[in-house]
Parts: sequence; C-alpha cells; structure tokens
Amino acid sequence: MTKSKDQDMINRLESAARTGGITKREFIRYSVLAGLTASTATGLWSTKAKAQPKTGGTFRWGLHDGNTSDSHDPGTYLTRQMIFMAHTHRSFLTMIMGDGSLGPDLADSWEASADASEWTFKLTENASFHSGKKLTADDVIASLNHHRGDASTSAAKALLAGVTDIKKDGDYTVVVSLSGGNADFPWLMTDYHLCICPAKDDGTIDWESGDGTGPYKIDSGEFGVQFNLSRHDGWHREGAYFDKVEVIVLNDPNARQTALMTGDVDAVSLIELKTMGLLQRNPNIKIHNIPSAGAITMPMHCNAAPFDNVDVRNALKLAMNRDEIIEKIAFGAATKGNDFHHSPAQPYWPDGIPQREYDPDQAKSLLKKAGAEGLTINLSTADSVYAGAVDMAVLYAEQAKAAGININVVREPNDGYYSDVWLKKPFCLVSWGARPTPDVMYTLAYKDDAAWNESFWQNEQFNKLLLQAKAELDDAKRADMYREMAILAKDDGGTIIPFFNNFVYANSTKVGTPDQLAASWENDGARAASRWWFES
Amino acid sequence: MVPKKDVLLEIKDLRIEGYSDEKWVEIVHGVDLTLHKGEVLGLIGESGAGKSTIGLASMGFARDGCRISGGSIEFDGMELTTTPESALRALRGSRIAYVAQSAAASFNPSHKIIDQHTEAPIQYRIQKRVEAQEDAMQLYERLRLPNPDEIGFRYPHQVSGGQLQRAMTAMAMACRPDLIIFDEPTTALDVTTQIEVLAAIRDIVDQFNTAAIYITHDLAVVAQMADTIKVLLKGEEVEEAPTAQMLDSPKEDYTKSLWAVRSFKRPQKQRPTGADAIPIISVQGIDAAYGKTKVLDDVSFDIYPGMTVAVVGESGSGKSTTARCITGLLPPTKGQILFNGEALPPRYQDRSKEQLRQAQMIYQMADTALNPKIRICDIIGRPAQFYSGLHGTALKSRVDELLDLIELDPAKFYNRYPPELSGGQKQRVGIARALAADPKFIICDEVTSALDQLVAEGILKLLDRLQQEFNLAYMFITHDLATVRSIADEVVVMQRGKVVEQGPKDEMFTPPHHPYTDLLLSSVPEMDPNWLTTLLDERGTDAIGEAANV
Amino acid sequence: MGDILQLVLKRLGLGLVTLLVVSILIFFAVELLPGDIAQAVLGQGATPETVAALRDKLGLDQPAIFRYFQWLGGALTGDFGVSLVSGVSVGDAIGERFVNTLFLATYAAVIAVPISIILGVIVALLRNTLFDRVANVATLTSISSPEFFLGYILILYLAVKTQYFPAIASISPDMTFGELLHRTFLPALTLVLVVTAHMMRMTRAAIINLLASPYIEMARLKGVPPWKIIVKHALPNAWAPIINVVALNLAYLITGVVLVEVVFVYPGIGQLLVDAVAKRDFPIVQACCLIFAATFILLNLAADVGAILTNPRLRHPK
Amino acid sequence: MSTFVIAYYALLIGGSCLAAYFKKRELFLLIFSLTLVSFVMGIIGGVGALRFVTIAAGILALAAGTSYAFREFLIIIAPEGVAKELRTAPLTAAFGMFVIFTYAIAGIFAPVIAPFGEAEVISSAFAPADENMLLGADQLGRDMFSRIIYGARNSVGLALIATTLAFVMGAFAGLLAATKGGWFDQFMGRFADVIMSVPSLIFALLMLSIFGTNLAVIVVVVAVIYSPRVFRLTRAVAGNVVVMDYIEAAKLRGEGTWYLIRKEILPNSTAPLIAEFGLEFCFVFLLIAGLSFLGLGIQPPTADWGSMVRENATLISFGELTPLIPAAAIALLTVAVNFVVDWMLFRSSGLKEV
Repeated sequence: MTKSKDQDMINRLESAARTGGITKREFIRYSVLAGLTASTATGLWSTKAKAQPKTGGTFRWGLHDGNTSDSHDPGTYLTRQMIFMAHTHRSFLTMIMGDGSLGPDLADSWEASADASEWTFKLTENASFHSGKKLTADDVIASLNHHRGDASTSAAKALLAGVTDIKKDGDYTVVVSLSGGNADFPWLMTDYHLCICPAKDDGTIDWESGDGTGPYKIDSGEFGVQFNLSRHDGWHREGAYFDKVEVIVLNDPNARQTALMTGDVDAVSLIELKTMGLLQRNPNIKIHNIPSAGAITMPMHCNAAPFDNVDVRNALKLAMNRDEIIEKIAFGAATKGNDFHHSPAQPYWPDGIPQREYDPDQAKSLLKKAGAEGLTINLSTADSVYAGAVDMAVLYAEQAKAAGININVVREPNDGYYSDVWLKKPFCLVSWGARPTPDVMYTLAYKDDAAWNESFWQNEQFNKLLLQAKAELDDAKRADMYREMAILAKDDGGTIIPFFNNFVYANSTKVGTPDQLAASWENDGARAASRWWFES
Repeated sequence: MVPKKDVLLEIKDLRIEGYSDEKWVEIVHGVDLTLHKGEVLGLIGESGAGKSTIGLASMGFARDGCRISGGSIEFDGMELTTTPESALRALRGSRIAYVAQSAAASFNPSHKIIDQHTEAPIQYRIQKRVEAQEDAMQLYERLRLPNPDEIGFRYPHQVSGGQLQRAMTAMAMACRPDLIIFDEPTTALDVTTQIEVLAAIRDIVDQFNTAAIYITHDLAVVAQMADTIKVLLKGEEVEEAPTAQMLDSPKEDYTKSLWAVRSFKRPQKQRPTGADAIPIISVQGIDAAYGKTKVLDDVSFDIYPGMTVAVVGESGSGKSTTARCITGLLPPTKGQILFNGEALPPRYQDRSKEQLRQAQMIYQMADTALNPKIRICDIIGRPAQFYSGLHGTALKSRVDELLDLIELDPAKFYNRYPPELSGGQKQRVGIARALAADPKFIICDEVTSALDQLVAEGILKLLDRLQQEFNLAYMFITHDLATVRSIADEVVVMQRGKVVEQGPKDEMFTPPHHPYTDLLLSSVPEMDPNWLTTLLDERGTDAIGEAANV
Repeated sequence: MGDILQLVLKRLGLGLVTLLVVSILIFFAVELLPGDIAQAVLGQGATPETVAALRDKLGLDQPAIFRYFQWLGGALTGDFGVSLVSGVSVGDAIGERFVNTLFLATYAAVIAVPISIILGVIVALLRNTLFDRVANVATLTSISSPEFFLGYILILYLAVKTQYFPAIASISPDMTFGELLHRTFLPALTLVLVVTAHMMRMTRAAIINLLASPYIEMARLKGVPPWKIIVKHALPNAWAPIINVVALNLAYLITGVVLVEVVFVYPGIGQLLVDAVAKRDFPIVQACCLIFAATFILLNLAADVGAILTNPRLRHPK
Repeated sequence: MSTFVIAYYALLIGGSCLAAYFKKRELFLLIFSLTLVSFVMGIIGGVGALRFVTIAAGILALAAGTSYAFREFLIIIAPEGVAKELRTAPLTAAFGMFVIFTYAIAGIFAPVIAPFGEAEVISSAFAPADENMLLGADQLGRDMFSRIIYGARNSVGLALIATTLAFVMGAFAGLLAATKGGWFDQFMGRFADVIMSVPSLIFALLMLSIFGTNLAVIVVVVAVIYSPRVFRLTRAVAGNVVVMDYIEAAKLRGEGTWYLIRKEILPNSTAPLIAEFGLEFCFVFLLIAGLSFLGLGIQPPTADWGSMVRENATLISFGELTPLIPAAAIALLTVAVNFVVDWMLFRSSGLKEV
C-alpha cells in the first residue's frame, strides 16, 4: 500500500468518525491497519463524533426485486431480495464502506505477495454462526469452493476462475493462490455470491439452513414475499441497531411507494424516478440519490454490419442528447456517460477526458463518410431493463432523427430478455450493476474473449493494457493505463453509455442514516439493516 | 239460464292500442260487453281478433306493449281504467281470476302447485296457509283430480296437462272470485283430455255461480260452455246472441262462414288394385327408440300413389316419430321402409339426392319451418335450384309458377321475408317449398292444427287440388278427426307407439270401432250445446276418471 | 339423483382428460420458451460452462418427451416433483400460497356474489328507471377499467388519503382473523368491483328474460306485487344462468388475479406462477396451471350440477 | 346567498312548477327530487356542491342534446329502412353511436386532427396544458392530446381486429360444431375447455414469450384466448337454431354443411353474437392493457391507451389525474359500445317493454 493511499484512508476515516459513521473501536482498528500507531489513532478520533445511535425497533424494509423461486444457495443469488438478505444474515470477507473504501468484515486484514498472485486473509476470531458455531478458515474455504470446480453451478464461477488453490494456515488464516496477479482480489470478496456459510464435514457448505454469520438471523420467511429476522447478538462488527428486521418484497412500484407513504414500511430500495418529485413533497420521507457504478449501456455488435464501421458507431454516439435523456428518463438522477464503462464512483476514474456532446451534424457527416446515410436500425429494449428504458429508446430515436438515423424501437418481453436479446440482437439496451473496480468491469464485458463482451469489440491495445493493469500494484501507473483504455473505448468501442444511473431510494424520516452511504448497492450498500437506526 | 239482473262487468267502447313498428296501432276498436253475475260469455274469433286482449282488459290489465286507450271498464261499480295499479292488483286473483291457455307454461316450474294455489288467499289474508291448503284439496276433489290430498304437493311438471289445467281452474277459484277469464283453456289438450277439463270447468262455474268469460276459437267447445256468444273479428264485434240462437241462425256472413268451415269434404279414393300397384311408401314392421325408450312398436302401413293416409292419435302416440323414421332422421331399430318397392337406407345421410327429392315434408309450425332470414323466393327457389339445377330466369319463372300454385301473388310475395307473412301464407310457402322438389310423396305433419279454421280449410283445399294435379301421395299426421273426415282416404290410428286400427276412412268412421278409436271419435266436440251433457251421462263419472289417465 | 352422480362421474372423467391435455400443452409451451431454466436461474451473470453444468444437474440434457413422461409418471402417483430452481417440493412451494389465493377469492366472493345478485334483482325490478341506467353505466365503467388501475385508485382513497386500510396486503399466519380481513380488504374490494358488474348484469338479464313467461303473467294476474314476482317467481327459475356466470367469475377470482396480487403484494399463487414462468421452472408452472385448470373444470361442473339442482324438473323427476 | 344560488333554486322550482302544470309526471318527479336533494347538498357541501350539480346536470343535458341531435341527423341522412330502425334508438344508444362515430373519425383522420406527431417530443416532461397542448405533455414531453387521438387508431384498431378474429374463429367453430354434432362437437367442446382452463394472462404470457410480441402475434394470441368464449356462445345459440324445422328441412333436402351454416344458421345467430361482441371488445381491451402491464403489449412509441394508463398509473397515488385521461377514453368507448349493443339486443330479443 502506498503512502498516498494510506493518507487518503486516514482522511476518510476522520470524516467517517466526525459524522458518526464508525465507532471509536473500529476507527482505531482501521487506523492501525493503515499504518498508524494506536495512540495516534486515538488522538485522531474526534470527540465531535455522533452519539451512539439508538437501539431497538422493527425495521420494515421494502425491496423492489424478489422472486418466489429464490433460494438460499449463494450460487444462485440473483434478485435484490437475496442480495440484500445475504448482506443481512450472512457475512463476507471484506465489505465496501460508506465512503467507498474497502473495509474488513470477516477478514480483519489481508495482504498480497509482490506479484499480487497470492493473497492472505486473517480472519476475525469473534465471528460466530447463528447456530452458535465459531467461524473458522474451513468455513471460508468451503464457501469459496462452492463456486469453484467443474461440478459447480454457481453464477460466480467465472469470478473465481483465476483461483488455483485455497489453503488454510491455522484456524484463522486463509491463503488464496491465483493463476496471475490480481491487485483487486480483496475487492472481489465483496461480491454478493461470496458470502460465508457453515462448512459441512465433507467440505461442502450447508446453505439450505440459511445459517450465517451476519448481523441478523432468520426467524421465518418465504422467498419472494417476506423474511423476518432478529438481531444476532454475537455479531463481530459494530452496528445492528434494530431489534428485528422485516424484509418485504414489493415488486410493484406503486405498492412500494404507497407502502412507504402510509408507513407500512420504513424504507424502500427503489423509487420510481417519474414520481420522485411528487414523493419529495412528502415531509415524512427522505429520498437518497446516490451516484453508483451501475450503468445503462447500449452495445452495438462490432462484428455485424452496419456497426462494424467505427464511423457508424461514433455517429450513433453523437446522435444522442444525453442531457435530455438524463433530464427526462432519469429525472436528473444520473451521471452523464462518456462511452467508457468507468464510473466516477469507482477507483482510478480518469478525470478530464472531453465529454462527448449531442452533435447531429457531425453524426451526419460521419455517416456520409461511412456511406450509411439514412441509416435504419432496430434498437431492442424491455421495460425491465431500467424504469423508463423503453421511453429512453423512444427518446433517443427521436433525437437521432436529426442526424438522419431511423431507429425502430423494439420492445422485447421482459421475460427472458437477457437470454434472448442481450448478446443476440445487434443493438440493445442493457443495465449493468455496479462492479467494485474498473478491472472487474472491463474484464467482464470488454475483454476480447470475455463471454459477455457485449459489443464483440476487439482492440489489441485495450486488451494488452487490461492485463498489465490487473497485476500492477502501483496506483499511479494503473490510473494512467485506465485513462488510456477509457479513451480507446470512447473513440473506438462499440458501446454507447448514456449515463451511470444513481441509486434512488427512500426511507421514512424516523429512520436515521449515516451521512455517507455506500454506493455498491441501494440502501447503503445493501447494509441498511446493520448500519441504520431509528431516531428518537 | 241464469237470471240476468245484476250486471257484474260492463265494458263500453273499449279501445286498445298495441305498440308495433314504433307506433301505437289500435287493435281493439270500440267493443261493448255486458256480463251479469253467474253468466258465462263465450268470446269467439280467429287469432288476431282481440279476444285475449279484451279478456285481459276486463281485469284492467294490458300486456306489455299494449295499452287501454279509450272506453270504460266498469267492474261491480268500479271504473278500472282510472283505478290505480295497486288497487287493480288487489282485485286480481281475489275478485277476478284468470285461467291461461297453457297450464304447463303458466304454472311456475319452481314451486309446488299448492303453494301457487294458496299464494293469493294468503296474500289477501282470506285464509291461513293450512286453511288455504285444505280448501285447495277440496277444490281438487271437486274437480275430480286423482289423489286430491297429494297432487297439490307435486311440481307442475309431475302432473299431466289435463290435470294441470284443472288445477289451474281450482287455483282461479281459490278466492272464490266473481269473475273468471278462461283464455282458451283446452286448446292445447288432446280431445279426450279436453272433455275432462270442459266438464270440470262447467261444473265448478255452475256450483259457485261464478261469472265467466270463455275465450276460444273452437265453436263446438264454446257451444258447450257459454250462455251467450259474442263473435269478434279484427278487434270489432261481429254479433252477439244467446248460444242456441247463435248456433241455429247466425245473422252475419262472417259467422255463417265460420259455421260452414267443417263442411269441406272430398270423395274417398280406393286403393289401386292389381299386380303393378305397388305402394309408394311401405312401412314394414318398424320399431324405433329414443335412447333406451322404445317409442314405436311394429308399425306397418302402406301409402299408395295419389292417396291420402291420415295417421291419427293423441300426443305421444308415435305419429311424428313414424314420420321421422320415414324421412330418415331417426333410423328404425327394426323393420324397413320401402319406397316404390325399394328399401330406403335408414339414415337420410345415406339416401341419394333423388330419394330425398321424392319425399318431402310440410311442418306443423310454419313459424319454425321457414327460415325467418331468407326471402320467400329463395326459400321456394332453393329446392328447385338444388334438385333441378335451375338458374336465372328459369328459376324465377319456376318460383312464380309455384307461388301461383299456392295462390300467392308473385309480384307481392317474391321478395318478402317469412315474418311479414300471416300464418296461413307461411303454411302455403311451406307447401310450395315441398312442391318445388317435384315430389311424389309428402308428409303433412299437423299442417292445419296451428291455424284458424277458415285458413285451415283453405290449406286443405289447396292440398287436395295439388294432389289431384300432381297425383301426390300424402301421409297426413293429425289429431283432429274433423280434418281426417274431410281429407283422408285411409286412416291409421295409433296409440302408445302401436297401430291400433287401420283401414279405409268409411270403415273407420262406421262402428264397430276398436275401443280407443271409439273414445277418440266420441270425444270430438259437436256443435250441439247438449253434446257434453249427453256424453257425460253416457260415459258416467267413472269413465271420466279413466279417460283422464289415458 | 343417480343421474347427477353419473353426470358428475362422466364429467370428472372428461376433466381428467382435459387436465392431461393441459399438462401436455403447458409442458411443450414451457419447452418452447426461448432461453432455458439454467440460464434463467443463473441470470445475467452466468457463463456457458456454468449453465451447462446446471443443465446437467437438472437432467435437462434428456429428451423432452422422456422428461414429460417422467413427470407424468410421478404426477400419477401423486408426486408432482420438486422446483427445479429452489429444490423445494412442489407441494411446499404451492401449498400456503394456494390457501392464500383461496382465502382472497372466498373473501371477494362472499361480498360480491350476494351484492351482485341483490343488485341484479333490484335493477331488474327497477328496469328502465334512472337507477337502472346509473347502475348500468357504473357497472360498465367498472368492467372497462383495468383492474390494476382500480387497485391504484382504491389505494389512493382508502390507504394513502384516509389510511383506513393498509396499502399492501402482506399477511402472516399469526394474524387474527379480523386483522387478516382488514389487511386484505383492498385487494378483495378490487376483485369485488371487477366481478360484481358482470354477475349483476347477468342476473338482471336472466330475470328480465323470464318476465315474458306465461307464469309471470299469471302471477301478475293473481295480483302478486312486482317485487314478489321478481324474487319469488322469476329468480328461482333464473338460477341456472346466474350460477353459470357466478362459477365463471369464481374461477376468475382464483385464476385471474395476478395483477391484483402484484398491485397489493399479496402472496398468492398467481405471482408464483408468473415467477415460475420467468424461471422456466416447469414443475411449478405445471402444478399451478393444473390447479387452475382443475378449478375451472370443477367450478364448471359445480355450475352444471347447480343448474340441475335448481331445476325442479330435474330435481323432482316424475 | 349568492346570485348563483338564487338562480339555481329559482330555475329548479320554476321547472318543477311548469312540469307539474303540464302534467309531465316523470319530469316533475326528477326536477323536484333534485330540488330536495339540492337543499341537503347545499347545506352540507355549500355552493361548491351546487355548482357541481349544475355542471353535472349541464354535462348530462349536453350529452342528451348531442345524442338527440345526432340521432335526428342520422335519421335524415340514412336510407329509409335504416332510418326506421334508428327512430327506435333510445338516447343512450344515440349517445353510444355518437361516441363511436367520434372515435372512428379521430382514428381514421388521426394524422390530420392531432396537432403533433405520435412520437414527437415537443416539451419538457409532464408539462402542464397550455394553448398548444390541450391536455399537457406526458412523461417524455409528447403531446397528450395527440397521443390520445393516435391511441384511438391503435388501441381501438388492434382490439377491433383481435375481437373480430376471435369472433370469426369462435363463431365458425361453434357453427360447425352445432351443425356437425357428434364427436366433432365433443372434440371442439373439450378443446375450448382446455384453452379456457388455462388462465388467459398466463396463456398470453407463454405464447407471446414464445412467438415474440409483434402486432400479428398479439392479435392472434388474444383471438385464440377469446375464441373459446365465442365458440361456446355460438354453439349454444346455434344449438337452438339447429333444432328448428327449417334446418331439418334443409338437411332432408340433402344440403351440405357449409350451406347450412352460411344460409340457414348464421343469419339466425347474429343477434346474441353482436351483443357478446360488445362485452368481448371490452375484455380484449383490458387484456391488452394487462399485457402491457407485464411488458408484452403494443410496441413503443405507438400510442396505446392501455400502455398510457400503465405508464402513468403510479401518478394516481399522488392525486395526479393524467392517467385518468386514457382510462376515461377506454371507459367511455366501452360504455358507448355497450349502450349500442344493449339497444341492438333489445331490438333482437323482441322483448318489448314500454
């Protein structure tokens, strides 16, 4: 870890301490990790920190995405209900903090070998499962192995594809060997699939029981409907102020919002942007608008006409009025995209790359150059991609008319969109969840041989830089490489990125929240249950 | 005769309008009527004469789509045309009662007979339920219903038509009204049952000295029932006179023509003899069944070319089923049918076009026999087109010719639809449709029973003329012995699916008869006002009970 | 009565054939759905190898016909299999939700059926009056409004503005019956609005149809007051069509309430079915569809039996 | 007391007196009961309530007047036979015809009537109504009024085609089954049972997922879903017709099935089918709207009332009336269609009540 990064960490810790985001004990522990002595850390701990949040109450939490066929198997986690549950009744090795930094969860600390190909995690000795069993390295190894191996059917299999071996070094140390260097590996451990379940004697995990080391334990529940949880007294971190938590699936936007307005729930994970302004008038409701690393992308298949011509691709990029789209579709709750998939909410964000603006005339001339004047193409989308995805496509089609491009908006069924449209139709709308680092994102969807290279974009230089950056532990060098990659993606890539959407969620004013909310998921990185509290 | 001093009902210049074609049209044009206590007035006339409308108006009631537009109706000092509905309602059922034509349709199928009987007395608080039920049972006994203590507790469909009609008469008597309107109470019944009901009605009206208006189109029936007869035609009175006088010396031409209806008679033909004389239709020992219910049992008879064979019997005797077997709609389970000596395939689907053409059928209900949405020219033209392949002008001239044959003006009727025609005209179109196929044999299924007598006579004459012109053979299904008498050459009497007796008409109408034929013949009402009394005396009361169960 | 039993048995037999055909239809419809269960379970985040592994595990590599007969064999012995997605047995997955659906349907029916019949009788009695016309327009309007829309309006007025009822109908087994009725009132009311109009119009039509019958005229000529004519003389004979439309609507209350479940977040079987279709979870889809089909068939049968039982001709044979 | 209130009561009481004087019993009862109700409403709701009554009565009177004038207009321009029928139409039916006529005009001449294009974005989202935009803008800033006009063409057109197709398929099968009888009848009956026993929304969901959501597929799927209902009705109606003697006569003549259906049975089965058409039309409309709710409906940016309701439905929770406009358009049309159908049914049933 470099000096500048440590300082950065300390500054963040300070600010978290001032706003009451973390407790004194945690503050000192992180500061020590950052290379300070305990006494210095104690001095830095400001007395301005907020008083301890009040404990008690039942937190009713309305989520926007749940399915009756969900299960506790971490390998099949897909819906928000399960992702949020995983952050509530289970734990991970690391966690993303309110300020966007990487903090400890089950792992107290971690360090890499010089080439970043071997990572050692030191586990906390205080963690226990709801059943009472103490957490050991065996549980961690079994849980990670659940996603590895030929027989594994986990959706996170690809994520751990680079892992060659996982060993324990005593009961509280886990060593992970990688096939190549990966500086981001501890960040990967925050992936929602990689929660830790109790190991069975045969080295597999017991996920069926729903047991975990999270702040709350499951009392009862039904998938796609509701889960009732109560506080796990043996939790190994600070927080978990509520006595009980009810996780309620409210798929219908209207149901969700009215439930919040009528006080049937205390917080919801998503509100409809269309009615955000109207909801804001309600004095009992607080709306959070958090920039995220999630993005709306519009991949064009670079291996298919007419998108195999870079001028056509750029014409389509220029034919979009992003400001109007953000105003009308995202109701302002978004960050303007610049056609490279690297969000300001992620580390190493390259500042100062010129923003691409709406320029139908230039688009026209590019099309002329490509010999594709009066271009007519289909744009596939579905309601489920993003609230307003269809409207956005229609709006874009209207804007593109000025550049002489005819876009037919095709509304595809919600059901099966990602298996039948995405990667199959040459031009479509896609919604990407937040990924912790640019490397994860690029490797997943822009690397030449990635299964999800959604635009089938092949760029030698880009791929070379990607591999170099991955193993580079020097932050400055890494940042430079990411800047170069961003420019390549912007000017040659096959993906239009209209905007990075914000997480827009709301809660009752009865609920207290930290000043800084994690941007990895809605509701404070899906950890509202353990980080929030009831006021008074 | 009843002393005529107390006037019960006095109608003056009654005018009633009906709503049709979006305007009010007068259908009763100023009828006067006076009825004294205990008197029975017979209202007679063809359909459309306004009999029922006047009958209902004397209750202060007009059917939906009708309204009383003028005149006065005074019932026992009360002017019904100005009485509010609620007061009128209080009158109905209690002081004026009504007996409808079809008891089967007029009893609510959902309630027991006795509950419907006691509804009015209980509602008017004349009797408590138990009393009313006892009274009902007494009335049932008096009307000679079998098992009077029990019959009321049945549902209407569990009781036969004749018994229901008597039960309805009993119901009308429930509050001992001053006046009962009988609206064709026996028209829907078989002749043998009719006697029963007539006797019961006359009996009870006499016993309680109730005044009555007896509406019918059957002269012979009204002759038995009424003290006075009023003849109506198209909403106007033709004449009124005491029964005997009316029968002996009707004044008006129209009345005379009504009286003369039954005079039509044509000479009887004999079967052709000789070796080459083969019947056009030969029914040979057929059995038939609906599902598991056997309805025909070994029926055999022959029909020779140019002859009319009347098949008579009461409802349920198997007359129409025999016709269905002949046409092939119901394949017989046993036996066969020969056409011109050749066996016909039992199912009509298997018959050739030529076989189908040769045998045609005319139906009882002209309303349902003609497609209301097809023009007359197409109805008649279709068989000609279908069998003979006529087109264009040839077809048109054939249709014109057929219309001429049935005495309908082609210029007027060519493009009309059936609902625009009168009953008789429809029946003529039905005949023309059969003729259009140029057949050798026609089944006439009760072709006149739905028609007024004058119209019916016209149809019979037409059929006779056509028979002579085209040498047609008729199978004439009927329950009306008067029709048989006038048109048949041979008669087949059927009862419960069996042929009881058959032979030439003269023989059949000359004693000795088979007992059933005898019962049938003797039950046909005659114009003599004393016929019913005489007949009942002859048969004795026991016989009536028996007949009722036939 | 023996005839009725025979009819019931015959119809049940036919019903089983219908169910079999439905099961074939559903199976192949689910087969034909683009994408497959492995993809759907693993979501956007799955690689081809993972998908293949899951397909293997679930036995999807076997031919469709074989899998269908495998399922059918199980179903015939009462084993409807396990959810391919969550591994829970179909009975466990559906059981409680079906009870919930039945509860909501019963709740709505208990309100809607009497109201619609009584209203139908009243409008038949007051036919062609202002009240009749207003009722006519009102019912037509409620028929022609999308049900999710009705739901939203009810939420606005009865939950958001007045707070009389909760906006979401989440229920749990430990609630008292009164609490349960209170919480599920809005979805029930929405359903009531949706089905009442149809039943009421049918009741009115059935009664008015009978008013031209001779026995109604007879009753009028006996001096029976109008309301009694409708209630005592017309209604008992109008049951057959009324029962028929009631059965149709009851079937709808059970099978057609997906949207209401979504709007009020009610854990019923409809939502389960939509989710299962999305996941290509064939055993659940199949079981739900068969339950729906069986409901439909049984209610139809009940309607026919009801029509027979209310028909005195058939109830009291000669 | 404002002048409005005085004028209000003066008008009502004057009207009552006039009605009483001219012995218009019904009119008197109506006006006088309104007077009495107004007293109560006036006390409880104040002038506002009275104004509401006035406006409601005004709208009603306007609708009645329009209907009356429209009926007279039709009578004058229609040929003799039709004009005779039209005279029997009650005001409700005339109103229905007027609405249908208006919708038809709006649909056919949509591009001429609508001030803006169907997908044209002209202002900011949810802009309020001004002199350019009669009803304001929708969520993308498209003119609401123009979209409603285009919606008449798309929604009504689609529902009409789907319903018609359902009727063609269902009626044909029903007539064939009634005529043929036997195993074919049984088979078709069971087949209809199978389709009907799968909930329509699920059926549509499956079919549209399999075959895609283009217009043709929507039309066919909706038609398949609704044809069993038409089949059953036709089967029942035709069942009553096939027992008629004229059918027997035609069969005995040796006529083929197709002739029987076309010439003999169909013309006598149309009345109840037309009546059913009205209700089915509503249901089809709703099903398509429901499909939109699940994201399977008409393709954007095509304006469709069902989708327009759905897109803005959540606004209703905040008391915004925007979603009510297309919903009202749907409701008005279905009510209108059913008014006309009621009248036709009444004409064909022969049930005359005056």
